[in-house]
Amino acid sequence: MTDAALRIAIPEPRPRGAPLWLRRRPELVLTPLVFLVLVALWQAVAWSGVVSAFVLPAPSAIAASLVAGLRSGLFLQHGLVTLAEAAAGFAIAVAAGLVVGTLIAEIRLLERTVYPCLVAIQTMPKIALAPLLVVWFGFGPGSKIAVAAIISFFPMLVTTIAGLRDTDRGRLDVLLALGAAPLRCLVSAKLPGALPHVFSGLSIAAVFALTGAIVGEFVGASAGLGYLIVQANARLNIPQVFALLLVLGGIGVLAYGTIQALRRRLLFWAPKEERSSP
Amino acid sequence: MATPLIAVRDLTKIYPTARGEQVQALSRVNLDIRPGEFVSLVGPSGCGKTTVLRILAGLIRDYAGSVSLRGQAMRGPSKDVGVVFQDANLMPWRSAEANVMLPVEVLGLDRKAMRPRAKELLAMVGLEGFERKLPNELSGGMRQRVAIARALIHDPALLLMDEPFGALDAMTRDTMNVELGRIAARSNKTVFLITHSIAEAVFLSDRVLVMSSRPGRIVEDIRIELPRPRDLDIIASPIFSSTVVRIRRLLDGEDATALPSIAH
Amino acid sequence: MATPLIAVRDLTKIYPTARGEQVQALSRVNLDIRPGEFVSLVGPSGCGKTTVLRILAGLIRDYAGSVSLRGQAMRGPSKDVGVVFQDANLMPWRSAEANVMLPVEVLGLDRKAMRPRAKELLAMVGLEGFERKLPNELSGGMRQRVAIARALIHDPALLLMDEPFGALDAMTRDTMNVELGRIAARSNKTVFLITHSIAEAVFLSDRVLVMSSRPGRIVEDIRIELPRPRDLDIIASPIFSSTVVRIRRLLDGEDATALPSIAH
Amino acid sequence: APALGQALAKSSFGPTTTDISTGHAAHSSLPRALGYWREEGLDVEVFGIAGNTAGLQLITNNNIDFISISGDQILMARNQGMAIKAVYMHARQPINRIVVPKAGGVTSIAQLKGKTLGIPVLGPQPYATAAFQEAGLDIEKDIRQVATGTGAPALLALRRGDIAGWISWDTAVAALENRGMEFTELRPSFFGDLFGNAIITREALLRENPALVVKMCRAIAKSVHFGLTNPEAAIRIHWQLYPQTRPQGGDPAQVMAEAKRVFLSRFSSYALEGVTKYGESLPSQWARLKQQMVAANELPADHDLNAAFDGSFIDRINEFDRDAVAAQARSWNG
Amino acid sequence: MWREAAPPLIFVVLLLAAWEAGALWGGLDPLIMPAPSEIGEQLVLGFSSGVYPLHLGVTLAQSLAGFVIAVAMGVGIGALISISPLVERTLNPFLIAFEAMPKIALAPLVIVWFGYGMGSKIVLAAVIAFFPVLVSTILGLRACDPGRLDVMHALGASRGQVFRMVRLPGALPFIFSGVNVAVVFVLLGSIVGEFVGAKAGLGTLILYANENLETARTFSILAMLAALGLLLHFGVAALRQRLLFWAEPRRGTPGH
Ligand SMILES: Nc1ncnc2c1ncn2[C@@H]1O[C@H](COP(=O)(O)OP(=O)(O)OP(=O)(O)O)[C@@H](O)[C@H]1O
Ligand SMILES: Nc1ncnc2c1ncn2[C@@H]1O[C@H](COP(=O)(O)OP(=O)(O)OP(=O)(O)O)[C@@H](O)[C@H]1O
Ligand SMILES: [Mg+2]
Ligand SMILES: [Mg+2]
Repeated sequence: MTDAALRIAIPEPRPRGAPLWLRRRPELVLTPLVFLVLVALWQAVAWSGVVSAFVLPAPSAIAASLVAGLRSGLFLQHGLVTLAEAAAGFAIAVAAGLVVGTLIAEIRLLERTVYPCLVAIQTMPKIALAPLLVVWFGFGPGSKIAVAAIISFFPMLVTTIAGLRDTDRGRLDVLLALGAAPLRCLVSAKLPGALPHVFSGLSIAAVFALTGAIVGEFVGASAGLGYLIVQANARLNIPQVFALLLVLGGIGVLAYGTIQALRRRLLFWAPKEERSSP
Repeated sequence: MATPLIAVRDLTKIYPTARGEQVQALSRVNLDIRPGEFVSLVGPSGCGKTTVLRILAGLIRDYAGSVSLRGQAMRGPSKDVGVVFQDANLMPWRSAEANVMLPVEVLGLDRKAMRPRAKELLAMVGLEGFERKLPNELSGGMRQRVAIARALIHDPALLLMDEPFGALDAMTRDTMNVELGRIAARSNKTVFLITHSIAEAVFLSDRVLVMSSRPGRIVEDIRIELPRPRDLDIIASPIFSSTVVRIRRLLDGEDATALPSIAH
Repeated sequence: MATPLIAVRDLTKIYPTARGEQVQALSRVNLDIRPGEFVSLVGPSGCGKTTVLRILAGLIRDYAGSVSLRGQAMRGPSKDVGVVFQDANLMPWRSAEANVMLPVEVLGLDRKAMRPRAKELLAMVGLEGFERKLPNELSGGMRQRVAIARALIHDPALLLMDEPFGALDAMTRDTMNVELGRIAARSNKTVFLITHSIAEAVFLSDRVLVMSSRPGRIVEDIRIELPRPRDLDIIASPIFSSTVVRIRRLLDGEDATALPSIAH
Repeated sequence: APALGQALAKSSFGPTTTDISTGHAAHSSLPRALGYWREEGLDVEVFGIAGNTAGLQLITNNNIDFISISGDQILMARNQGMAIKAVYMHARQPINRIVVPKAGGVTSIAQLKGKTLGIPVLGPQPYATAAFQEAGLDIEKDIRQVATGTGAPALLALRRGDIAGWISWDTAVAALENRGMEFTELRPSFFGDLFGNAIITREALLRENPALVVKMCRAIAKSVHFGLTNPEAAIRIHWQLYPQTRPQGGDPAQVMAEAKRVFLSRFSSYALEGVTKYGESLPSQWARLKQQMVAANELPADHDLNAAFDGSFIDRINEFDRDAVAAQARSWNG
Repeated sequence: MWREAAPPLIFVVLLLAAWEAGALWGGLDPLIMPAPSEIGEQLVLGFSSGVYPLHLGVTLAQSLAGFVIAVAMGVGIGALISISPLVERTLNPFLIAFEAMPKIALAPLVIVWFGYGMGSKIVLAAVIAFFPVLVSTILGLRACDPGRLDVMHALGASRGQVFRMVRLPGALPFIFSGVNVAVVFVLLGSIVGEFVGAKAGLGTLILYANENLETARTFSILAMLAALGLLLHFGVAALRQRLLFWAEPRRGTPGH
């Protein structure tokens, strides 16, 4: 047998040389790399002059604006306002989505009556609704929380219903055979079983709550990243608009990441992919 | 004679299928089970055994005919019943012990007081040391044993078991059989056992019901006249083997000769 | 003697658990299977049988020791293998027939040509008329039989079976045993069978491997000297029963006396 | 007029609002329906764009040729380095309004100290800032601003007393008056010195195709003249081209009366007062605007005003027969 | 059929009756909540004048196109991401960051790139609606039953085959919840796009009606939007019924 054949027969299990942390979490390098490539592309577009700098500012200008905003503490101060609004809206949406979703999934009559109504109501454009919400919830954070909650409620609702529908019959049988009350079935079998679905709702809602808070701020606010965006936009400070969008994107990634971390903790029992995929 | 604990009259069950057809699973099934009795149900795969058990457990409610529990028309599951399903049906998010404790929680019993019992039951089914493992960290047979322990934890008067020992090796199965016989006798439980092992049925039961397939009917009700308490030595007795052969013949159909069999 | 089809050397497998512990499932397992051989593996529940099978099927790759298939280091699943898992693992969205046809589609075989074979196999496992039913419209035993048919459809040279007949009644099981023996002999298949029935193992196998538990080790490799072809009458032969008793004793442990057993 | 069959030159115009109401007829429906653009050899597409910034972005990126936009935004854009220029002064008066409900009894801006005022959307309010400053108030500190949107939510906020007054624009105020709201308008003394908005284009376009500027704006000037002569005809024409802007149902006479109020709230600021030519602007108006913006720190003191406006097209824009247009307007029955 | 449709119909009729009563005698402010009869009248007027059908058509076309793109992209990118955890970890942050940015702020950019017509609205609608599909696809593909995967892996199935035959069908219950969310957000997206600037569509109608303080008309347009939403919703539900016949809870079992 030749050397080459031997080498084929006994393949290297893993590339050697790379440090362990890199092999474990290659994204720590890859993500910044992709980011740099994107920025380079962007900068190239900016230099080429295909798109006006007032529409798409150069990354360098955005970076400068970002650094200035972060240094002065302006972004942090307003970012916390937005974050608080989004978090409150998210919390309300999660609670309401779980409760209403459960009611709809459990009671067929509601599924056929209330659910379509909720779908219909959801189609109302939030921006059109926002001024009305201001009238109802006041000019303070209330209206922004309301927009955030309304936007993120729907993903929670839909995924809760889907999760409860996806209940494993066998597990439910165990409880039913014990004469368990509906609430007990819900708590001990259906809801834990629905968690994988609910987590997709949570992930979507976390990001949507953020956009909701911003939309609420667009309509009227005296603080928050949405307020800063409107101000910067009106003053034609487009680099700052993009810097703020980046900050928002960062918060979004953090929020999503938090939900995923929670998911890994709570779904420890879910079958691990790695186990069976060779 | 005491009133039957379970009385089934003319039970007929038809399943609708996704393609809009109908499958008749049971046709005019009649059976009585008296309190304290140990009754086994044997029959070919797909004949409707699980369907009968699910109806007795109160999990299927759209059937024709009547089912009564303790003289009253069956209106759903009862708390004093332990069920072992054909699949283990464990909650994957609960450890072995927490799975066994599930009925305790559902029935609102004293958790603290019951925890030692859960440990005992797990030890009885040979799972000492595996209390804190999750279901997907257990082997198939281990999962089934957890399910058996779960059915026993609340000491139900009626046990419904659907092939509880199907995934167990010969030795464990023997141990479990003896254990089950002992538990049933000691606490005077009523047991309804579905099994594929004729020997197991004969060894454990007061009566063995033989079911035919498509549609499922009970074709014979055989009283096992072996003395109690029974131990494994009884297998050597002529009554034991003749009963096994008789049931085997019933299952093979009228025209079949009594073939030797690998599986009893 | 031909080179072994499968050669396992010092196979050791440790599972990590959710709680950060480690479970040693296998410890220095050695085994050889020659082409055309029928080898059974028996052992107590939880001893590591399924783990061995999953490694042979190429589904687990983080183990210590070496596994080679046809003289080459195992590098993952091979197309010429049919596996019956401990659970039926059917696709709930496919009808029984479509489930059986799955390997045909995966391996890119001629669907039209294979469809009659799928029907035949379903008939062989006693599921004529159930071709278009969905898995959740079948009984437990029926599902398992679909899984057996699925493992056979592409006529693999190597069959790995994990308690394929666990959910089957005695009669169906006998039929399936005889059928499996016939298929293996006719097409000279190599079969690796995990079973809980010692009688079944002895009846079908050229060799029976006996495994001990925690950690799993192969404690005995028993050649079955019964003539081939075998039919059910062989059960009456003294070699058959003595072999069964011998394995049984091995499993019960050194200190155990040969107890009578309900389950073989 | 171009010969028949001659291809029309494509161009585009963007009112910086998505609500192209009858008040915007002069640069949307009228020049098109009356064929004024076509007579100039133009095929003009009209885009409603949400907001001044979006309009400026699209114009600098060559997506649109002309937009109408407020004076302060022009100066701010120039200051940011945008190569745009005003070519035609459209609204000769500020289109902004500071209004309070008549019933409230407020008659001067100074009385608004400490009150909550509504604005349609967030953003800088140069006109209001200056007006409050004149009254000795700091708009940031001495009053509270809340965004109410336009239309029903604003009316509701006024009715419920959530806001003591409203800072908005002419057509939006007229719409509330149509719903029975009676306002007192509070004007600063410099109201007459300012202007509302102008039509701008890119400097490059100005260089390469000055004729287009004349053609585009002449049609608009004719439309203004038409509309001022016969508002009802102009409104009907607008409704024909933009049927969605016509209120549905109601008494036709009342609907027309209400539409006229909205129409005139804007068109009256197009009227020739103090000047003789459409589009003409007075340097004092620009200077006054700059002064105000410098005071508000929106503009550096050395900002070059002359670069913002090019009045060289005004004469040619006004080369049309006003009487003929007026006659056409008076005799219009569509 | 009738038995299925009756409860929702009765419910809606009761709801409208209560609303009408509230408007008549309950002192509902017509500026906030006009009576259903007035809204109905506006619908009739809008349809008879031909204004509504045109704009309804535009929004419907935009939304349908956006919906198809959103679902295709969501499932497509989700699939790509699920193939390798590396792709997911590398790509996901960008997708999430992008999704967290308010699309209105990006609107001028979208108009620059996709034009002033339906194109930009379709893009905005698709971009907003795609995220729920993406997330649910990723999590659905990940929640795959390991036993079923074993069957495929043991046959040496290719990634594509595993995806097509096991992962995707298994993920359908998840994907459908993403699609159900997308139904609503695609409408919101095209309306947002129209708010930013458009010649036609229900969003532009809302702006006019709102500015004119024609609240009943605003509600009549919202009603059309809701009808579109329900149309899509029930369309998706019907599709779900067809594709997920195997996952529907069997009848004849208690617990409901
Ligand atoms: N949900 C269902 N829908 C349609 N048909 C069903 C359903 N459940 C069971 N059946 C059919 O009813 C018959 C009896 O099924 P059952 O599960 O009771 O059999 P069983 O005797 O328990 O079989 P096994 O020994 O294989 O478990 C079978 O033919 C099966 O196909
Ligand atoms: N994924 C896993 N994680 C952790 N431990 C595991 C896992 N799978 C199996 N084990 C452990 O490995 C041991 C062997 O399991 P295996 O499934 O191979 O047993 P088995 O011989 O097939 O048993 P049975 O006859 O009951 O199916 C058991 O103790 C089990 O708890
Ligand atoms: Mg069964
Ligand atoms: Mg196993």
